Amino acid sequence: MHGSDLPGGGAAGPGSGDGRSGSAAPELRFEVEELTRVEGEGSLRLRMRGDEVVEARLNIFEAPRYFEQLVRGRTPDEVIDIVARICGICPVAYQMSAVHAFEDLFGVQVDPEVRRLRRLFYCGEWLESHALHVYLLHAPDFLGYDSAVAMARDLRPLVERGLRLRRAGDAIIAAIGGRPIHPVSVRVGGFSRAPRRTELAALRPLLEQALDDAVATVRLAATFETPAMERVARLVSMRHPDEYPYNEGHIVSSDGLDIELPAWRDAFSEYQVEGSNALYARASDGSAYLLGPSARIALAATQLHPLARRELEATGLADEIAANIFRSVVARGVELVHAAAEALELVEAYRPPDAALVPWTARPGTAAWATEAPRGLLFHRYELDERGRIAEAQIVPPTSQNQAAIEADLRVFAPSVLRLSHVEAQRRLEQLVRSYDPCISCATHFLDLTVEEA
Amino acid sequence: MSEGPRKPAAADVSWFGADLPSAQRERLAALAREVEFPAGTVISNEGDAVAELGVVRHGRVALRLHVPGKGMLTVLTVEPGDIFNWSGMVAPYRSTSTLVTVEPVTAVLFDAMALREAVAEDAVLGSFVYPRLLRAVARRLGATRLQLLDVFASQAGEPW
Amino acid sequence: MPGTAEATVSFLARADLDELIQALRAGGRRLIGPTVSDGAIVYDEIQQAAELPHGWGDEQGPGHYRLTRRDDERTFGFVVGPTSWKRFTFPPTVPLWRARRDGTEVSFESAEPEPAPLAFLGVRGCELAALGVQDRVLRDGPFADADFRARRANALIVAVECTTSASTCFCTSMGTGPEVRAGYDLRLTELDEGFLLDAASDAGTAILQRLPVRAATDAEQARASTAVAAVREELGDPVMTDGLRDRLLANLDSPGWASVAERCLTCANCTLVCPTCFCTSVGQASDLDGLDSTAERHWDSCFTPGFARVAGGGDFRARPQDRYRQWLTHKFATWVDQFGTFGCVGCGRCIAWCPVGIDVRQELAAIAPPPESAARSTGVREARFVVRATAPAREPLVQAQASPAPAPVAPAGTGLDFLPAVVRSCFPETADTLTLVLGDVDPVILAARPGQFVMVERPAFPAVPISISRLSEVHLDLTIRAAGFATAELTGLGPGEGVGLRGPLGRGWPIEAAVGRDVVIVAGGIGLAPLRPLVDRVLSERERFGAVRLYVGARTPRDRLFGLDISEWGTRDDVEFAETVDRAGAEWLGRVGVVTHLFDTAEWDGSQAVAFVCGPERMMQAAAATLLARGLAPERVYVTMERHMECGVGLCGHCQLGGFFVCKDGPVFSLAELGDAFGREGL
Amino acid sequence: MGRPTTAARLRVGVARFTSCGGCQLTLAGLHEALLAVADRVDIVEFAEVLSPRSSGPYDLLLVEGSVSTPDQARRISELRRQARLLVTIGACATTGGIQALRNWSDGDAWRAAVYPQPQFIHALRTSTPISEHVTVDALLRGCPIDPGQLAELVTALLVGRRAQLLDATVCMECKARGTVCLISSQGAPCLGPVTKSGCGAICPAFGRACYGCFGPAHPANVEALKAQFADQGRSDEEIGRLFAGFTANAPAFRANARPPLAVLDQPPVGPEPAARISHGFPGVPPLTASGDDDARQ
Repeated sequence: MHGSDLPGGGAAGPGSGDGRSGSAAPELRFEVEELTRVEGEGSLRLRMRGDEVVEARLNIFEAPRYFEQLVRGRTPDEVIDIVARICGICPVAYQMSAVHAFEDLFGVQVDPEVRRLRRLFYCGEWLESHALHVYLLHAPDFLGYDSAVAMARDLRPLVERGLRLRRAGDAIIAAIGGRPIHPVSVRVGGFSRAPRRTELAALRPLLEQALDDAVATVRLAATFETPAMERVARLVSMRHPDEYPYNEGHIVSSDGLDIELPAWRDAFSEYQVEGSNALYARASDGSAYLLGPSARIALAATQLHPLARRELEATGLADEIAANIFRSVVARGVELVHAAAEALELVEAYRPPDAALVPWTARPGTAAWATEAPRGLLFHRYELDERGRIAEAQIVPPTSQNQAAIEADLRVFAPSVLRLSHVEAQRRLEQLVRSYDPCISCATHFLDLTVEEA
Repeated sequence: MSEGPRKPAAADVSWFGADLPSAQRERLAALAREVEFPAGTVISNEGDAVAELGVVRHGRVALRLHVPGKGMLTVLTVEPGDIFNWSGMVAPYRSTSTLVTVEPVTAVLFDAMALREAVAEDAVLGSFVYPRLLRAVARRLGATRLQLLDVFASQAGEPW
Repeated sequence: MPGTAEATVSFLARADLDELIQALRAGGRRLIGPTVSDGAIVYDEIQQAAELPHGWGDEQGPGHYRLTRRDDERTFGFVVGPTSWKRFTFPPTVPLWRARRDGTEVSFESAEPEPAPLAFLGVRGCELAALGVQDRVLRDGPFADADFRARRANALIVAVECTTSASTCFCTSMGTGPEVRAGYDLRLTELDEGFLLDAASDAGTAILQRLPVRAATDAEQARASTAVAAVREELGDPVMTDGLRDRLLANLDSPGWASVAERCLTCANCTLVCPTCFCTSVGQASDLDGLDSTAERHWDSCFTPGFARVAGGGDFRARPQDRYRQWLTHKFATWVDQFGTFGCVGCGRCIAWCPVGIDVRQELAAIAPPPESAARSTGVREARFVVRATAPAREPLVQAQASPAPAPVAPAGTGLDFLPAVVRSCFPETADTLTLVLGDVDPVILAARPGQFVMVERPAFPAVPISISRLSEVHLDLTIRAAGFATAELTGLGPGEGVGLRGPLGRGWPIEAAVGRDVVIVAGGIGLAPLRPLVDRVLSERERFGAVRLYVGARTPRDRLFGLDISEWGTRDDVEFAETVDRAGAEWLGRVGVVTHLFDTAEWDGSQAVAFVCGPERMMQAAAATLLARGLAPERVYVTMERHMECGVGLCGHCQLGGFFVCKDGPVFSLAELGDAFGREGL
Repeated sequence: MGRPTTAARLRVGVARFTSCGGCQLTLAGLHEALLAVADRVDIVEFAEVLSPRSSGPYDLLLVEGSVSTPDQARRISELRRQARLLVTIGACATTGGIQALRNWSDGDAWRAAVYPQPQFIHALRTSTPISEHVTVDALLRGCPIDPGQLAELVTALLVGRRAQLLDATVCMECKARGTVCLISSQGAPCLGPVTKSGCGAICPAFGRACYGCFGPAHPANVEALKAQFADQGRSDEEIGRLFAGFTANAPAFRANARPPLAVLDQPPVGPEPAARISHGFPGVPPLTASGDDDARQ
């Protein structure tokens, strides 16, 4: 049904409208006023008549913060501090997309050790973000609890494992950036300070433990019972010839797309929908697409760390991950293994860079880049004026790109829960949404200055 | 209130009449009478016209104000040697509080109007009486300021 | 090397410097010395000579510090950086004690300092002086800081004479440099080709003997002396220290304080880079149940908002100008009164590291200008950080007493460790005040004298200073008003529950000064609590005193403390007792009015009397004025001052009042001692 | 009154307003300690972690985020009625956050600039701290808050004592840490001397100037620091942007902040915060040092 169907446009779907058209079948409504265990404020509305989905809508009512306005007139380094505040879960991703965009425009070549530090930095964020989602938000769905707190009463060691993993991620980010949330050391040209060797070496015990915990996570996630599900959206992620995608590579898709990172706008665009404070994104052909762990595994598994690939193969779920969003929890587990394993190697090989920060000069023009946030491709685009200040900005987070796919999947999945009790059906629908790890604070309050042109 | 006979010596009872020249002391004594009040006597009510200025010899006189909802509050007690109804010497000659004896009181009273006339005629007497009045009122003013600070209220808290 | 003719001076070739480094590190001793880090000379651990800042110099000015490249390879060609040695002798954070609660039982465990042996390389004259100043404050007083003492004893000092200077230096004025005269184990003076070296201790000699040195030639020594003398010449004498103390204290009301406060950020940097500043606060960390807590001492500063805050948020130094005045007058005036030396050694750190470049030398000149006539002496001056001034003569209260042992001289450890005691009973006094009767009290604490106080601690709560409100052979009473969380915890205790006590602390009432004299006791509000033991003592030894007059004031009849005692005092014919309240309902037949009215028109003659006053400071001011008017001598009117207390033994700096620490020198003072510090704003 | 806790377990809630979620996630940043806390209190409302919801009452309500929509303005008053102790956490809740920079502009113009169809967006002209809408009992500073300070606040509440939050400038922590001052040694535009302590002086330790995310210290002699920056040759425009950060809307910074797109010299001032920060339970002394009272600035 995708392609012809406007994502999120259940209301605009053919013959559906407000649902008053024809049919006598009683209307079934599922309303989740405020989605819980997702980052941010959003609601879910599903209206069905018989097996027909009249409306499937993920509304985002997180209050707007106007970040594109906030960064206007600012210097690149100020932007790095500001955009981190878009999200408390993945601030590193925002800093990374921004810093790479600027360095690309300014022609900055950072020290190779700095590049490795940035990968380590990203490993920390994946560990911290995936651990939070898998253990505190998502696992309760599969194990039959309504929260990790309730789960901890029966399965304390499990929750402790999740918290240990998060601690490991936090520790990496803090060692490099000063603190786990909104780190302070990322600057155009590198880092304001590079950690001492001993400071990173101190992370080893934590990371060795994290690796064990991550492996255990995959094996646990593989046992989770999941509803059957047919993928409707295409998969999109970054891919790099030599490494699992964090900061560099190309944008590729399950149907053969392969473009440079700055060229995101050639293949995708954003638009706004009433009742939502977020902007949706869709491919130029109007189709929905899916970002994130499942997409990365499907498109870049060959670059996974051997340990992670081994665990992935052991599950035998590689194909299902690509097809069934409920398996994203396994994908996150595999990426936890990758992040922990690569982090260990980076820490052991680390030696402080000769130049933590290389000098640069701003120049006017367009700075655009994408990196792989825990939830998927995060695209930044800035127009700089002749003073090197931001004239215009466009920030496209993964969740607003996934929103269309979420709604498309809702439409596919909804009929399968009709036979269940209303409560159970609603729980399943929420679980589906949760499987995308939507980060609504990210998704909201973004602007596309090209809308007028479009 | 039981009237005692007029005693010229009455004026000597306190600092108020002390070390006056004999002529003025005679004149003051002529205006004075010693009175005994049983406990609980209301000497004057707030707002009353004040007929007599008093000096406490023995006992205690409470100066009270009525606070609606809280009843009568004592803001000061007049102890032996101190004066009451000084407002009898200052226009509009009305009592600024209600005066109640809280125990048997012996006091020397001076006819306020007569005393005012006397000090008006006799500059020497005036030069003795007014500074003494002012001293008594100033002492009360100082005390009132200290009470205003309510120094014991915020006491002995601790910053930890 | 001036002043060391008799000492044999050796020469160490530059190439052999690492021999010295390794000799110092022998036996597992950690060597701390200058390194280049983050654009400054920072004292840090050193493994080899190569890590020293060879060829580096510095350029300093108000709010300004930059490393510079020298055109030679001098190892000590810079002056002092942002670090001072106190970081190693008096670290930013030090564990103090651990407190635990198990049921009703409480237990306390003081931290045992076990510092690793250290060697300090490159200690300058001013820095050596600073260590000496902190010795006096933290080690040589009646109460010693155990951690500091241990660290000092474990530190081997290699001093270096300055052959270069910065524009911020004024050691010559403070008499602390550029020469190094005493207090070191080894001393270096740098020449282009190497170092002159001599030892002043066995430890130093032992190391010296292990080095490939030869005797220094006269020529070499002459060149060294000339180089150091040149620095002295260059610096001159920028601060006129003669009479500085008196000039500063005479200018407490100078408009200069307000104008410097306009620039001062009250950021505390000056106090934190200062090598002698020693103010600290105690922090408590506890588990979620409050059963197990540890107390840590951490650096604080007289510039922080809470530093002088007391009772119910009252702040004795609320204005920035008060805080700057406190700091500057302490460094250059009241420090002399307290410790017989200036608190400043002229290292200039507070100038270079003040973010807005406030220069103490200029502020001193502006606020306490030297008299025009004053002749500026020049040339070598006696090292002045060793005793030069002495505390102003004041009646040695404690020695005036026949018995018992005068505080603060007390059994070792007294007042430094918490000792458990048990609540025996509780007597509500007013709505929010109650008296705890404590048993199982350590004899040392029971030996307290009237007017002394104790620090009271419950695990997980900050220790609170509480006056002793009654003493007996077996019991100790504490009367506490629930005004905060810590006091609420204490007033919430029931019989059988334990508390920790540290004390007895403070000077107490100088009862002996009243023997054979009339005694006047004036109490206001909860101020009666510390006076009750005094009354008990006076009445129990009634015949030793003349007339005894006891005046008590309270807020309202409901706020009166110690009802039983009051009715007893009122009935005694050998005591003139009077009480009053500030306001009352019609049912109250007693006196209403301020406490001073109880005695301002009384007949008695005060010329021979001794007065003891306790209450809110403003009430004590009124009482003092009245007492003086009644003929009492200021030397014989004693008041108790309230200030923020944390350590109770004069080591944390919070309770400073002019030249006193209220906890240790007070809280009892005579009006004569306090002088115009009594009731002055911002002290 | 000492111990605010009752015999029953404390009911704790976490509410979110306009923010990035980082401060409430700092609870997860307590790691294992989070479970220890959960053992002792009932976390009854925490939408981002718990599915069960509760509209109160709460013994302790942690509020993250600023008020920036009409709904939020209504909601915070309701939550205040349900909360015995309301503690705001983070720069958004205590000052309005980075999004408060819109207060210098004409908010409607911003909305129009950001969204192609502004009529879909329901937002207030300004982003304001919780304390401008309801009484706040205590606050934690920072963007984001410091996990240690959060742990101390929770511990203090459980034990029934005053939370010990250092009330000083960032310089205090910088010096304790042994960091070389960036102002004197590099002439960096560091806001540390006028910024409240609590972060541990992270930025200078990582080689960059403090950007004031913990908000103004008190007192904060901003004028004097600005004068120093000007002496270092910095333009008014640059100095104005230094203060236009994550706590720009805090009283002591507001008058000095100049966001790039500002059309107003100063944002409209809300209700005087003086009466809005109680620092404790009614009739109980401050839960945090009264030095934390922004109203003093």
